[in-house]
Amino acid sequence: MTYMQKPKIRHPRLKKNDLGLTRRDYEGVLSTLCAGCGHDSVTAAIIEACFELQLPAHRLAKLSGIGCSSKTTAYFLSQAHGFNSLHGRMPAIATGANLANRDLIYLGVSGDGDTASIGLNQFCHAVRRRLNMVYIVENNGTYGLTKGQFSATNDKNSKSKKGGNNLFEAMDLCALAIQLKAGFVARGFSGDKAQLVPLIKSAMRYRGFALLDIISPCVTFNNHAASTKSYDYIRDHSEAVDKLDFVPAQEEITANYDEGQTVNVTMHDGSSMRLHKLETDYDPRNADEALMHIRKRYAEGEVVTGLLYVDQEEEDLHSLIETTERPLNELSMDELCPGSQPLEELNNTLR
Amino acid sequence: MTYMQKPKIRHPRLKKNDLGLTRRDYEGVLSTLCAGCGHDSVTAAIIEACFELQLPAHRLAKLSGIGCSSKTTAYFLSQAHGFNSLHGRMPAIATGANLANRDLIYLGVSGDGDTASIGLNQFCHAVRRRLNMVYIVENNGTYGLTKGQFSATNDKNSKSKKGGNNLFEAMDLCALAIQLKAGFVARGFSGDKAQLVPLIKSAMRYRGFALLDIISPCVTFNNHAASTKSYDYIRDHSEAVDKLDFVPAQEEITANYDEGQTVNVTMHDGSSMRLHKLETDYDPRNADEALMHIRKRYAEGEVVTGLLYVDQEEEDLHSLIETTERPLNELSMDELCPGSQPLEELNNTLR
Amino acid sequence: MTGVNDFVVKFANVNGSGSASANSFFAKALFRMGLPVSPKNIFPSNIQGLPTWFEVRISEAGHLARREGVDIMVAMNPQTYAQDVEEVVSGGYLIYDSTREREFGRDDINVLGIPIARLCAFAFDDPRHRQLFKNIVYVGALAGLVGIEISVIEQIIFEQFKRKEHLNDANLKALHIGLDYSLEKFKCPLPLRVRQSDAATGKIMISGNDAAGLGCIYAGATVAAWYPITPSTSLAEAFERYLNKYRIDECGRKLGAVVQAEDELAAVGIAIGAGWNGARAFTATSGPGISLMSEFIGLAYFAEIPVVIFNVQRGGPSTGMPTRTQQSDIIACAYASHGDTRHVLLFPSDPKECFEMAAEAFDLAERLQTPVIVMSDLDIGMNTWVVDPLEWDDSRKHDRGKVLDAEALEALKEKWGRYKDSDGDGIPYRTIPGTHPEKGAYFTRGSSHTEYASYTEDGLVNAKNLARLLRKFKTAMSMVPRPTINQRDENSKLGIIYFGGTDHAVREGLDLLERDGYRLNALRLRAFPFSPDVAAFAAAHERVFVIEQNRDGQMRSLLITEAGIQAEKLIPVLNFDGMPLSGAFVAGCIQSTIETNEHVANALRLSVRAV
Amino acid sequence: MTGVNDFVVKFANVNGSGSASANSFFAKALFRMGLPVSPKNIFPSNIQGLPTWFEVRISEAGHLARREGVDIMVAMNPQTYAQDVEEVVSGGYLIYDSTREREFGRDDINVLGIPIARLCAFAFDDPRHRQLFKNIVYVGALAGLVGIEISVIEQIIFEQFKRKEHLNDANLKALHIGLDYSLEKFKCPLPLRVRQSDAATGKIMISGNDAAGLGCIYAGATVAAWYPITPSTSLAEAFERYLNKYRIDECGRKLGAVVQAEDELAAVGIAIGAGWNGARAFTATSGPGISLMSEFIGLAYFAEIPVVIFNVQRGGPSTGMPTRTQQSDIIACAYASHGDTRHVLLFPSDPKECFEMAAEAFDLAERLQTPVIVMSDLDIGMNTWVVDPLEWDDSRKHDRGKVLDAEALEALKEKWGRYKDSDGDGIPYRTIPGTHPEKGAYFTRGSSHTEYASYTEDGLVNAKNLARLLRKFKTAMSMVPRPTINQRDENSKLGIIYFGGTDHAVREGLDLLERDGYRLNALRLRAFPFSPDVAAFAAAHERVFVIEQNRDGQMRSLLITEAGIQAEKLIPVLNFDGMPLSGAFVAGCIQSTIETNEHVANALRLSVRAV
Ligand SMILES: Cc1ncc(C[n+]2csc(CCOP(=O)(O)OP(=O)(O)O)c2C)c(N)n1
Ligand SMILES: Cc1ncc(C[n+]2csc(CCOP(=O)(O)OP(=O)(O)O)c2C)c(N)n1
Ligand code: SF4
Ligand code: SF4
Ligand SMILES: [Mg+2]
Ligand SMILES: [Mg+2]
Repeated sequence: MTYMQKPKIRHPRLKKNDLGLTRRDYEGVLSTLCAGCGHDSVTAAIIEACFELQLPAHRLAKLSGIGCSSKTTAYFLSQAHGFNSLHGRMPAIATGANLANRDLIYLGVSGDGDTASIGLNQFCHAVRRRLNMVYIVENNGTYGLTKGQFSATNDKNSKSKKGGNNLFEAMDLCALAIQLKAGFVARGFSGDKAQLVPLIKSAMRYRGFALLDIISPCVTFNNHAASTKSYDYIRDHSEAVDKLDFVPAQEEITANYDEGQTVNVTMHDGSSMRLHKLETDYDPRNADEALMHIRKRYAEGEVVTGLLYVDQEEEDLHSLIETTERPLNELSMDELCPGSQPLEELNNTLR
Repeated sequence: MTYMQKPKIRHPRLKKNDLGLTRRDYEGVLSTLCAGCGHDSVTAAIIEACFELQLPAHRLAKLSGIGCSSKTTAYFLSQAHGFNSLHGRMPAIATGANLANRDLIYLGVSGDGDTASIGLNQFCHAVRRRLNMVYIVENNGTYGLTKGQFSATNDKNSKSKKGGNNLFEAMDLCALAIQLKAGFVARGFSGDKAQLVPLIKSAMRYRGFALLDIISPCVTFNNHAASTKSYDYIRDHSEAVDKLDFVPAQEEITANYDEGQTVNVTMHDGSSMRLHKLETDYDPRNADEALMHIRKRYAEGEVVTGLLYVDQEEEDLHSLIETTERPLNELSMDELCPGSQPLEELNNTLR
Repeated sequence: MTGVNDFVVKFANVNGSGSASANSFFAKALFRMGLPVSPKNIFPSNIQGLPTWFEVRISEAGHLARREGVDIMVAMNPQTYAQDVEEVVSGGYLIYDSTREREFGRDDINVLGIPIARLCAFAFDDPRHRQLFKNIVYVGALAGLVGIEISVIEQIIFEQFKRKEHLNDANLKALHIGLDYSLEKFKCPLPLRVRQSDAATGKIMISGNDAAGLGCIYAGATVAAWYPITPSTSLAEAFERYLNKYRIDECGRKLGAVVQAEDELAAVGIAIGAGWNGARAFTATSGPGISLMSEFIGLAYFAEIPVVIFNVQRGGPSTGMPTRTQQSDIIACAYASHGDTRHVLLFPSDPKECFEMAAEAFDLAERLQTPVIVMSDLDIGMNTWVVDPLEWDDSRKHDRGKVLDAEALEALKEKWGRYKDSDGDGIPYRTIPGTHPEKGAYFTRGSSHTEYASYTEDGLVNAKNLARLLRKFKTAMSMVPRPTINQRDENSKLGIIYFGGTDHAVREGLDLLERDGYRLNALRLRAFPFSPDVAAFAAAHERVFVIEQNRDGQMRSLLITEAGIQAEKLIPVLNFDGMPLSGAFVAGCIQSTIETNEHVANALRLSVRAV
Repeated sequence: MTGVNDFVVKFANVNGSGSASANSFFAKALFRMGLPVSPKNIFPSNIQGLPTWFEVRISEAGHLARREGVDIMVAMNPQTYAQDVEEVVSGGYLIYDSTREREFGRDDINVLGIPIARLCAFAFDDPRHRQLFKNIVYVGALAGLVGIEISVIEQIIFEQFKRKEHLNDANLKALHIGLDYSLEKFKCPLPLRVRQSDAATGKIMISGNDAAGLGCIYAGATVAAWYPITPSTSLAEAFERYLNKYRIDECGRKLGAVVQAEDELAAVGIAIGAGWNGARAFTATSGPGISLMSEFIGLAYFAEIPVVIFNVQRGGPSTGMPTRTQQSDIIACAYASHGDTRHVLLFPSDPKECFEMAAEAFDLAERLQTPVIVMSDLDIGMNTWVVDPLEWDDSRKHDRGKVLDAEALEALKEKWGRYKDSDGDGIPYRTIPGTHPEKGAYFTRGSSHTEYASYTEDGLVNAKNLARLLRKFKTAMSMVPRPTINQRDENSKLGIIYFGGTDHAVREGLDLLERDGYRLNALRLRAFPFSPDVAAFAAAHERVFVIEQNRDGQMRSLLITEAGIQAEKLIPVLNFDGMPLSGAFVAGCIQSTIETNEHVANALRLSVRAV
């Protein structure tokens, strides 16, 4: 079956931005994710951010790998070209696309499986090359699309829907990115739009590699926290029917809390995680401190959210390798092909 | 042509260890590396360490990827099985080998290209799985075997033999490994055997993932430091002949210095790097401090050597996934195959 | 449309709604009544909210292939009403949730409305229950309509929920709501109905992945490394499940290791590392994974390391159709990796053969010291099939191949060479790390090497080694499972070559053709390299149809180049829409070719004359 | 052994000793004297201290293939004396460093001892100079022995060192030490000598990788992503060099980007990302890289993204022989990736064609919107060849294929579909991101899709799209470079099909065969898919030899399955020892087949009768 385009009925009352576009204009095809999936909330935040930024949608390119998260690039900005590439390989596609045309905005959406497992190498090297892009990880600690295996960002000792126990330490992508000298590193929570939208906007304005690690609960295979509470409706049922084939529609999990606060967020399966929002006076310009902050809070069982680190020296791959200011894909063949005369001269040097 | 086995003449005066073996017994085939290559010094240190540890050579398996560094596994411990696998893929081979037989010692030798580029993903995940192995990176900041391209551990702004300038930040494998929760993390210098041999011995005794990042200068394409000194004999000559085909025999670079000291080590091309040896009272049990120590010294242009971090909880993959204490490759088929009776029963449950 | 014990029921649902379990209860109940059934799950590549179908063919005659045309459609998904209604054969039945009544615009079918949502709303309070038990309600209704003994379903539900009484009760309640409604409102049973049979007596129901995972347990595999990918995931998961069931030592520790790797490159690398170190090891994957594994497969070929790879094929190329079936990785697997390589492939046709070939694969991999790829597919792997019970002969010896242990090394007279062909069969002797303090150590590598495993850049030495590998591949010909031949008519000059999960479709196709007066012989390939039987079969026929589920006739290409069969002789019959094959498709293609292709017609005439 | 302007000199050295430069001075000097030369560098896979050879064939007749047997051996490596001495033809010469005199045990050759080390020790103080200039000393001596005008070498040295006078002087000094010694001690010139010629006048000397890198510049490629691997590295490096030379804008910034990727998966991914975004982009790699790239190649095939891949082939399988040549990735490239895929391949035969085909490849990739793989090899890529000067027609238009720009999008009447076959050639229209605010955006993916690029799980829609891709591949047949045909005898029923760097060897082989009375026609493949000319050529001959440098006759397999040529007709002539092919090998294999194979003999008889 073919996915449907959302009906484009323009409500005259819908608010327009300076480009004359409404939020609707920033939408994409209908989401096919599970009702209540955190990824849909992220999609909404991206739409909001683009609307507020007054972005001409076609000047943005949407890139992704494979996974539930990677599907979401189809669910926003229909007027932007999208590339749903291969599992774990979005960074390479983004690098090539960016080299071809430095003038577009590159927004990559990935999952934790896509980034922290099969795609870890490309992720790390995109960071290192200071690729000018926004890299969003919709981090649910699981392989949603392949039905709930643990990912490398999953917390040690949490339980999967099938009852297995995660034996390995979680990989913290923000800490990793800071260690690898990413330019902009932030963490958000899908249910906290108040924090998320501004983060996405800043990331889009940043020149260089901007990582947004967004905790985005999976309603179906959610297993974020180590909670092993005894009453667990969904798990009970799904075991019961012996196939993980009943996914009741869930509400999106939201969290609104202030800077400097810590909240307990309850997941769909009844487990919980503790989010800590950075203090207002936190200074994100110091990488050492950012790293330590993440590590210390983590040791206390908390996940820090907010803009963790920003390198104010906004270098990007193009400035490093000194490509021309103009998009390479707009150079004419006449400019690119030296022509017969230099070839004659070259022939002479080869004699 | 076929590599030659070193002649096994037993000097009666050679010192023997308790197994009755001399250092010679821990050697391998003749090295085919460039004279003076740091990797050969590491080989010598491995031989020394195994000799001192009184290791029955056949109880060790030597694993490597592809590169000059990866070749070295042929140059020590002829009586041990060796596996020179694919570029960047040694960790997978090591994981499989280790799963098959938990009782051998697994010594992996890799290069910085092999580990920090093509092999980064496998490296990170081997760390995360706490694979019980010694992972040596013979780190020369370059792709030796393919003639001198920059590797990801190369310092920003250093120059290659062909004159190019490295534009990207160096990746610090020790910091990365600590961030990923490696069990044992140390840095050494090929020319400092006094420090290196004990580090190798401790790493071999450690149960869990032990990283040894060893600075190992490449005499041919060495470009460790950002030095751009004007007189540079080799570079001058090689440019001169327009092919990088003259590799004069060099002396191994050595450095002997005390704990807590910083030395300037001069490379073959006249450039230099600053090594700082950890203080005697440094406590390697704190990951946060180890990370900060590396980062702070790095900011000052120094590379710290020594045992940076050790997690005293020696968990390894086998203990995590709860495999039997016996090597899997020694279990008899009788033990492994349930036989016809249980199959009958299973058939019944499938009716 | 047919009658008693012979019809097709299809369920149209939304995924994530709990329908898969309910539908499988239905299929299982029919099976328990002694009927061969072939459930096919046609699911989307997402988790919740998209259309999904479940087709069950009931065939007392044992035809387990898909049959096109639906006799009873349970249309639970308004999104797909239009296409679902269209599929119902004339005279067939459409069951739908008439809580909201509607017209379907077909007079030639019987529409049976059941107000399922309303019934559930009355019966259950919890909104989730109201949702979930809709599935059970229609199963109950169906039971009444087609005449399933309700106790059979009750028993199945009981077995499922025995540890959860409240669920058991709720399920039974829903079941009876449906049953009662249908008995009351409709004339039950319909002409399309079931009767107790013994056609499936003694058989079992199992999926190919489950059987293959179990086969690995029986083969003594101890190391599994994998990366999740549909449709292979459940194979690795089955292995792990059976490992936990059958292989726990006194201390509660496992006699085996399963690692979810970071990607497919690592997964196959781990299996190769373990194979090198003397464990039986495998990985399971699907198309994209095969592409990623190809560098490592080349290494295992050249360094001669046993490893078993399950390729549960899905629709290609690229990400393709991850939830549809194809047989389109034949070339990619036969020649995986750059350079001159050739790999041993096995082609199971059903779950039972998955079990057997899984076990066989490890013997072959160790005897031949090379990768063996088991070419399953989504249809075999993920669907549940009715097959004969699995068997294991306790006297069977696992053949570990030519491995020298410490004793054998001591006893050796001549100088041992890891890559030396001492026996003339191209297969050398290997040793396992740690075996002997002084003997048998060697250096494994993917670069060119001498007989003694030393590095060499001598092109002739290397060429000699490559030639030996060819010799070894030739040896493989006589070791791999031989094809099965279905000789229907000695005089027939028309044949069929096929392989894998199309077995039932081809057999049914042969029957249909025979009914129409065409008798063809058929050969089912079970392995590559091809046994000489294959060329002989081709030689005995004038024209041979090659049936495969891919676009490019990949197996036909292999038959031409590797079995030396003339291209003109081999007529491609290709299907690549991702659905399991039907007998009618096979028969239809062949019949129309017979009627339009003069060479085929000639061959037919020859056969007739011979009679 | 032959005489004037026709002989083979071979240098046996240790790598890292500076010999490669000196040896290339020698070859270059001969070339400057107007002689076609074919230097072949036979080097080990390490950096320093292992045996390395440099072979130079001088052939005024223009035979640039390798010729077996060495006329003059410059044996500088005691490690390999034994095998080096053996290679010298009877009556040939052996030059060695007689500082330490020794016997070589052959009376049938002339041993010329030159105390090179001693001469250097006298002349130079710096121990490194003593080492380095040994190479120049023997070049000087050779100049005297074979009669090279010394001023020619002096000039070459001068050009090399013009910026470094002290080196120039030292080199000249060494050169004359060697020259003087030989003139004084030996009867110069030898019977094997050179004379000024005009056989190579106007030609150039260049390696295939250099030419291909330059070709990419001329093709307007702007993005190159690569990962170092022998023997492809120098291609990417050449592109970067020429980029810095020809493409710097007013601000000193580059009109192009080169990225050394983290691995081959990333390298090809970057090229694909750039190709999708409207830049001409490529990667260069070798065997192992192709294996790693195969998943991405499948994506580019299915999502229809132009990308150019240079595969500079080396000895496989696996790591194989990284510094030896083969043509053994044909199957791996033609069908790279899982599922039904087929890729366009180009087969350059020499550096000039590398330049031309590099340029052509980008046009093809964009016209066909698919990966195009240029199948070079180590011999073509890394050795320096004497070829005609490179040409560029300034009136040539780069063909960007079917790209809709903003205007075209505005002008569109019907609904545009990214994967719609509006023209019947299977090639759809594409758009580049950022082109138009409202039109032309689409969603690229590797999963199954409709004509309008929406995701679909409808198997028939997908099958239709796959069938269109086949149509597109058929279109490719008429777009790719046609084969060249060397029709030597209209009546001959024997033919040869070959491709790539064996061109000179085959042509020399044909000459040798003709000398012995056998006249064969030859067809050089230049691309896959095969143009209909190929099948026609096969049809016109009874037996066709397929010459290739691999073990498995990979091209022959393709010819059988893809060009529909009967297998019996195609006789494999295989060479896979890693060395460039010689004409004698070609002629020898064919002649012995003619003499032993009755079918071939029959074909020959047919040809003769026809005359
Ligand atoms: C090469 C390859 N291997 C495996 C897969 C199967 N696969 C699809 S999505 C996925 C994991 C997705 O997990 P994540 O990135 O965390 O996304 P989520 O679904 O959780 O949002 C996998 C393993 C694939 N498509 N390609
Ligand atoms: C898949 C693959 N890509 C590329 C290569 C070529 N290659 C061989 S060694 C090497 C780099 C080695 O660098 P490093 O690991 O740092 O080792 P070193 O030689 O410096 O010790 C590369 C790129 C290869 N063998 N395989
Ligand atoms: S499975 Fe999880 S991640 Fe995927 S769509 Fe459903 S809720 Fe979201
Ligand atoms: S090239 Fe460098 S790394 Fe390689 S052997 Fe020589 S000195 Fe060592
Ligand atoms: Mg996830
Ligand atoms: Mg290195």
